[in-house]
Amino acid sequence: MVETILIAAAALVALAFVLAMLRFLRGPHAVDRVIGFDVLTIISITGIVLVALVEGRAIYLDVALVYALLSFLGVIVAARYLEGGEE
Amino acid sequence: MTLLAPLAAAGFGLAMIGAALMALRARSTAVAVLAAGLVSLFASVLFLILAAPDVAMTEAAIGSGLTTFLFFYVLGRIRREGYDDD
Amino acid sequence: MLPTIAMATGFALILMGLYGALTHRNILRMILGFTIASTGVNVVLVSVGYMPGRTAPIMDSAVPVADAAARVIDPVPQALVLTAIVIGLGVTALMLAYAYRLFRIRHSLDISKFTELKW
Amino acid sequence: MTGPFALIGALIVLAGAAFLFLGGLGLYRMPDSYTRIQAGTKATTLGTLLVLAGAAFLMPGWWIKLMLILLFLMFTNPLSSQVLARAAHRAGIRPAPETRADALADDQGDAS
Repeated sequence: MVETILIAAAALVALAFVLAMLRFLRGPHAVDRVIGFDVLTIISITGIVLVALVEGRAIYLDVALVYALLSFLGVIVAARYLEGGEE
Repeated sequence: MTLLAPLAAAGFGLAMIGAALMALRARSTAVAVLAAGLVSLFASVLFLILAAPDVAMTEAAIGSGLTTFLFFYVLGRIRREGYDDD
Repeated sequence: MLPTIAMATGFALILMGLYGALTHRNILRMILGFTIASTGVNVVLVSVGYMPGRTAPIMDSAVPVADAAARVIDPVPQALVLTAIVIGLGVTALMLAYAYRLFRIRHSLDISKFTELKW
Repeated sequence: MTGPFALIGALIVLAGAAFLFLGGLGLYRMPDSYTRIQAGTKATTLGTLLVLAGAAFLMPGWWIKLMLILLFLMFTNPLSSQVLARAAHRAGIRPAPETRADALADDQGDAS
């Protein structure tokens, strides 16, 4: 029962991943692509937590922590670069 | 459960190849740098599926965070000195 | 199944990175292609060391030390790749510094403007 | 993955995944950048927080690390969303034609 619900949740997360990836590939402006990048990192953190639940190893959660910290840095740097874009 | 890990690896591999294609074909350099950071990010999840959490941690910190930061730093300095390829 | 998929992805990334490094005129895009190729090499190395049915080589309550040798992946390729990632960052930073110096001299990032080494 | 609260935790994880899917759908279908930021950061933040809470129900021994990730996401996601919206405004992206008010432009008009 629990495993079935978790597989359904993983399928929903995979659908969200595909939609965000499409937005990253299509996005008309660079800011749209940065938004897609941000959403893809958040979805990947959820995927890491699901992998940790399936494998049953607590050490995988540290990867999610580092991932959240550093991808946040990347989004901030990209946004600060695009701010001075067209002037 | 035995089919779940290859499926996830195939999905992330396809996403990595798509992001790498985007990094090669994008017109603007900033978008190409973002796509390369996305390749590193997905590679980190792929390392996690391949049971290497230490490599995944290092790849997420260095490949995605620091490399993107370095590229945008150099891009910002180059733009400040007047170069208008974007 | 899993290491085959990962290895195919890694080789595709190596080829695409080499293509980008060889065909682009912009120096920054060439460095970007080199970065993608290095990520592909790391993926191939980790997938070579993977063994199915085993878990990550970190001892905690889930993997006791007594039966670790039968349940844990060989950590040597992972340590190798860890070093390769860090050295890749150093090489990328050096290449970016050279690209910036070249830009300061010629005010261009096009590789065909730098003709001193042609004959 | 056993325990008295395993089923509740799995249902919470499913609810979080549903919120993530809705966030992705909004990210794909919204008309302009500002509404995409709205859908892509708020809904996905709630979805991730729900998934982390459900994981804490499923594995009660992990709650310290899960709480750390949760606190960190709660601090950083609104910040990145705000920085992105400001970057979109300064990059000169026009909002969708149905937009009525632009408070940031009004403020800057008053200041200068």
